[in-house]
Amino acid sequence: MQQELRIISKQKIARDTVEMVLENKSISQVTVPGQFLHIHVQGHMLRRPISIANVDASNYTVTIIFKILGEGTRKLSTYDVGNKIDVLGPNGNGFPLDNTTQASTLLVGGGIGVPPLYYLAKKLTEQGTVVTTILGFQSKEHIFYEEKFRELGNTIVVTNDGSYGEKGFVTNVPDEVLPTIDRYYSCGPLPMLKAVKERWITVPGYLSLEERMGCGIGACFACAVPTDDRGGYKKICQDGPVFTAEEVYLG
Amino acid sequence: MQQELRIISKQKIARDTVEMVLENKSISQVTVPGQFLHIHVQGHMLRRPISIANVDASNYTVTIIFKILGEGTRKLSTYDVGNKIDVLGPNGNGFPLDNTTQASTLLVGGGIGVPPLYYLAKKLTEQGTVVTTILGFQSKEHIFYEEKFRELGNTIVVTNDGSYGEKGFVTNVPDEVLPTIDRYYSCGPLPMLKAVKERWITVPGYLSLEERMGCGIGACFACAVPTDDRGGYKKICQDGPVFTAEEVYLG
Amino acid sequence: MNIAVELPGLALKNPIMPASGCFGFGREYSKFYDLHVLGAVIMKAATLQARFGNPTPRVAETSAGMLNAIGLQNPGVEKIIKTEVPFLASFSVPVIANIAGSTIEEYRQVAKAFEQTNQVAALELNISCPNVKEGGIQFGTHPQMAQKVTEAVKEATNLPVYVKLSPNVSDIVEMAKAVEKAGADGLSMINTLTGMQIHLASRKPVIANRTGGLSGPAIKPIAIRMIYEVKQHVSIPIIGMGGVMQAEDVLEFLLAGASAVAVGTANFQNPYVCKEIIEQLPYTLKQYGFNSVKEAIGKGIV
Amino acid sequence: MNIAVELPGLALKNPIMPASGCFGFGREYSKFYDLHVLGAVIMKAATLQARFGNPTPRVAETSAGMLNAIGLQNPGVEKIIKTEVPFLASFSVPVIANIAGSTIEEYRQVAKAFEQTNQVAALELNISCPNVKEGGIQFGTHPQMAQKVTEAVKEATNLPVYVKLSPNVSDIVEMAKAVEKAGADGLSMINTLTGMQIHLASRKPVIANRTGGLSGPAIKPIAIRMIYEVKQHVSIPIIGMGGVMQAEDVLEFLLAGASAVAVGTANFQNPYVCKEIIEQLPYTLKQYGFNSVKEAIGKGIV
Ligand SMILES: Cc1cc2nc3c(=O)[nH]c(=O)nc-3n(C[C@H](O)[C@H](O)[C@H](O)COP(=O)(O)OP(=O)(O)OC[C@H]3O[C@@H](n4cnc5c(N)ncnc54)[C@H](O)[C@@H]3O)c2cc1C
Ligand SMILES: Cc1cc2nc3c(=O)[nH]c(=O)nc-3n(C[C@H](O)[C@H](O)[C@H](O)COP(=O)(O)OP(=O)(O)OC[C@H]3O[C@@H](n4cnc5c(N)ncnc54)[C@H](O)[C@@H]3O)c2cc1C
Ligand SMILES: Cc1cc2nc3c(=O)[nH]c(=O)nc-3n(C[C@H](O)[C@H](O)[C@H](O)COP(=O)(O)O)c2cc1C
Ligand SMILES: Cc1cc2nc3c(=O)[nH]c(=O)nc-3n(C[C@H](O)[C@H](O)[C@H](O)COP(=O)(O)O)c2cc1C
Ligand code: FES
Ligand code: FES
Repeated sequence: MQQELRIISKQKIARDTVEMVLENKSISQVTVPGQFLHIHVQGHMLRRPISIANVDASNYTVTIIFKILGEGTRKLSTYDVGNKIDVLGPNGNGFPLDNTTQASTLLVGGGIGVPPLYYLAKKLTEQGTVVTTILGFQSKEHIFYEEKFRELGNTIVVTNDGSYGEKGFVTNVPDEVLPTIDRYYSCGPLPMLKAVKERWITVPGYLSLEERMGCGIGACFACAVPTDDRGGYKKICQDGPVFTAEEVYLG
Repeated sequence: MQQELRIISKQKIARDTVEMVLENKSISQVTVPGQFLHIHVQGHMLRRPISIANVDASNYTVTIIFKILGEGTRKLSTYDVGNKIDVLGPNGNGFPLDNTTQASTLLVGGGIGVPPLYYLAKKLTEQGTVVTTILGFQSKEHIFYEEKFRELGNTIVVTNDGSYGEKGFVTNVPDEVLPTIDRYYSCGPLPMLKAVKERWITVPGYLSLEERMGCGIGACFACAVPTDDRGGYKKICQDGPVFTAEEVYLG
Repeated sequence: MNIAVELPGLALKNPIMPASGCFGFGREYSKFYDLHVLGAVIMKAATLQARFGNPTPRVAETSAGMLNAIGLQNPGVEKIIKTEVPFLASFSVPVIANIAGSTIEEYRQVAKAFEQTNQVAALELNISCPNVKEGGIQFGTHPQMAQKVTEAVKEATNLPVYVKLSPNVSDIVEMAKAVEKAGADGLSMINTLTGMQIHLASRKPVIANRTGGLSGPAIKPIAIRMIYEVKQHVSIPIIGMGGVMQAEDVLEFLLAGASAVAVGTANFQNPYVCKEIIEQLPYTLKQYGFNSVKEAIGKGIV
Repeated sequence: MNIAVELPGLALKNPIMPASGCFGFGREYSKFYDLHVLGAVIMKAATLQARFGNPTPRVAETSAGMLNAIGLQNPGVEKIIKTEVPFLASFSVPVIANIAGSTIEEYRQVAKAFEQTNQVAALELNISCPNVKEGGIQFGTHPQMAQKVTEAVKEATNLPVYVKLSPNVSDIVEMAKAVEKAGADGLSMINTLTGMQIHLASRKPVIANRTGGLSGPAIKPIAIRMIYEVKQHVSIPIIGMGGVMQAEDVLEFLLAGASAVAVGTANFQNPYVCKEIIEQLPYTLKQYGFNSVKEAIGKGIV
């Protein structure tokens, strides 16, 4: 579960956004969409949780996409092809695929919440599920993987500043342009998840949550999320990061 | 005075001992034997003082030789050719060459005190001074630069464990095998310097001292050495590391 | 090489144990290695009732350390005894229960509850948790309070009691002497130093609780100093902790006067760290000329 | 961008100054850059008589920090006034004299001496040096003692007095209030935390004085927490310090409630650090939405 993964490609795919393809036998065979790697960055005390964005089981690779946000991701972005990354994982539960192939499914991703949805979209379409994706980015320069999502289904991109697609949030996309949906999956910042949950309140949905983590494996209680307002909780790193929309209390 | 020096060669020259040749215009032009570089090692709060072991003014290089002792030197030893090292220097005063060319001069070096003596021996012989060198190492495997010293003059190597040359300390070398000396220069651990000072008490000598340093430039008073037992002191990093044997009080 | 060590109520096959709150109740780490290799396990703090803890974020990273303000989240002593203690005991490794409370009465009751199971070898009295509103750190910064709670727990139970000291004090020796006088069988030190980090973009503390406890290598020099000072003034043994990352650190704690060593934050970076330290320790001891753990204890005191 | 800030007796063109003991009397760093760029300079501690200080080694490296036990080595106040103050004053930068003593009388006399020159803008009362046998830290860990020495110095001089607090206390707010009550014009915080490192091979403390003061990024979270807490309970300004390495750190100190910021240990790693921070600060302030230093002070307090 703790392993060294060799970087076999590294690419800047958008502003401050890096894609790395990592070589690993075991992780590439077992990963479920939505799981994450808990990555040790040299000189940093705590590991960084980064979603698995794609898996190529036959070539034994996993892909991560991360945004350079602070010191840790900045340092990680300096790692070169051939270097190894020390990871724990795959951690967390991942998205349940619910293989009722007829379902019309909506994926809603914002910013650094987009990566895990790509592998999810791939897996869903593989099993025949029809996927519509809404992706929200800060601006045109931050957009990545748009084409890749389009190859898998209808994809709508919005930006906060309107520099590409409609201006606004993922939840501003009007009903008219969306199919009737039976289920949704979402990953992104908390305010976005709240808005998604509210907008599609009648639709069964899955949310992938983010929180600052310590251990990343369920031992330290850093990442507890309330399941109600009466003291119930789940651990994001272990019980999540994916939860049904009802089971978590987003405050 | 703070500069980045590119590593142009790196070589293991003895057990736990690394020689690095660094490229730099200004330092290579001004360095006096016995001066040191104050080296920043990534991830370390304090810089490491390392003597300049050789200078090639025409090729703009300076050479350092260091022993892997703790975390800092271990990390430094992982730097590769092409990497840059952040240094302050050349720091300190250096050995006065006293160009009375007839003098018969003894150099006495122990362990990591050997490196600065090499550049000194070169400079002394260049000006026609006859040099005899005694070098002390822990064991055969730790010996370096023996041949290079031999090229410059009579050289006697002793080891603590007797695995090469005579067994014992640099001060055990009998008078019979030494010329009459007019002056000595010595660099090495404190107990060795004390013994050297005592043995050649009647001969004018220079000692290069070592101490844990903070700033390395004279501001923090970390490296004070008493000049007597009445409160007088000098700063090793600024007034030294070289002192006349009389002016420092070795306790 | 003999790395066993004997402390009141604890016959440890080696001096290494995970620190409270950094290993949960062992379940997660048991997937990485067999917990039987450990000298002991210190469980996460137990309170009388279940506690949800503080709002998130609960952790932040600092230079060579981290801040945490978990807020003593735990399922309550009864549930711990029913589901967690038996799990840990199944590895036949001594289990130390870390207990916390808002009142002296709560400490007593939690202690009593643990005594009723025969699977807990010792108690660690957490009088130093900086992350809760009442109790916790008040007990840990006033010698009289510390003395009182220690006496009460000693009276309530026959289990050996290790009092975990807070470093957030002007005079650590005074605290140590107070709890020794109150009957403590040993000391555990140090808990975290109260710290804060401010998030520049949001202009507020990163940790929702505002302050959190600083742990990790950043605090090791403070831990070493406090143990060194206390060791010379008490005759009860010390379980040392604060920034241990590798076997060399363990030896430094032993030299300062600790008889055993707990590893906290390092588990998050390297889940195998306790096991690796245990494997390395004999070589490190040998390298520095020691033939046993016991031989090294307090040897750095000059 | 206005990065000037006004403190009692100190009209600073920017809030950055080297911390006491980490910049000597400026001579060495003046070879790296023109000291005129600095907001102010805090000189190394002055005592009445010359002091040689502690035996060496006096420093050790720790994770993200260092220990020092220089022991207040200095040539004595008279010599400092004669040779060092005029040198620093020649850069027309406000000079702050850090003063230390073993007795209240010594503090008074040193303060008086500095007042006689008109080249010192303010005094920083070092009641928190952990590295000397008498005086120093005792004054800094007992509120009554701190109050007394502050009163005595205030009485002896008309110079503004900044009292430098020790973090080695159970209750920093109590200390701050005591010296405010005693008439302090400002606070300087934090000094170093007492720590120790043990050298494994020689089995004894690295620092000859055994303990030393811990500084550097390791202690920043403690400094931020203490300033954040104190700011809410006093109305005198705070000069913040502890682990500042870059302009972002300065902003963090401002947000926590500091009005100016001193840089210590970082100078040893990067002799240009103060200058670089001063140049970077306007951009950092702007990046986080501030139009001046003043605007940021205390803005992180929630
Ligand atoms: C389950 C999960 C999956 C994630 N997947 C991705 C992904 O695929 N791509 C991506 O770019 N980002 C992802 N993130 C967010 C990513 O973890 C943070 O951006 C990253 O940790 C920031 O580290 P830093 O060193 O750059 O920032 P710093 O601010 O220097 O980090 C300081 C500390 O805060 C933590 N931290 C800061 N921001 C966050 C955050 N938003 N979420 C969690 N921890 C944070 C860091 O891990 C570190 O411990 C994910 C987060 C979680 C919880
Ligand atoms: C003027 C001078 C010149 C030197 N020249 C050389 C040289 O040419 N080659 C060489 O191999 N060594 C030399 N040394 C010794 C060298 O500085 C130390 O071996 C080195 O700093 C050890 O660092 P470390 O990280 O490996 O050890 P650590 O133990 O990890 O270092 C911890 C701290 O202690 C300091 N320290 C530890 N040992 C020494 C020591 N013996 N002297 C000074 N500081 C120490 C380090 O600089 C660091 O601040 C010189 C020392 C001085 C003062
Ligand atoms: C996330 C976290 C949770 C902690 N919880 C507890 C606790 O419940 N009880 C306790 O006594 N100490 C607790 N501590 C303190 C540790 O047991 C230990 O004393 C401290 O972290 C110093 O050791 P370290 O530097 O090895 O982490 C906690 C520390 C961390 C980092
Ligand atoms: C080598 C050294 C010497 C110091 N000398 C003094 C001093 O003489 N007077 C004083 O008040 N503080 C002294 N300090 C404390 C610093 O001024 C500062 O408060 C502390 O180091 C924290 O800041 P930093 O982390 O930026 O170094 C000294 C610190 C160091 C590292
Ligand atoms: S991060 Fe430790 S429990 Fe989730
Ligand atoms: S190392 Fe600072 S004065 Fe010499």
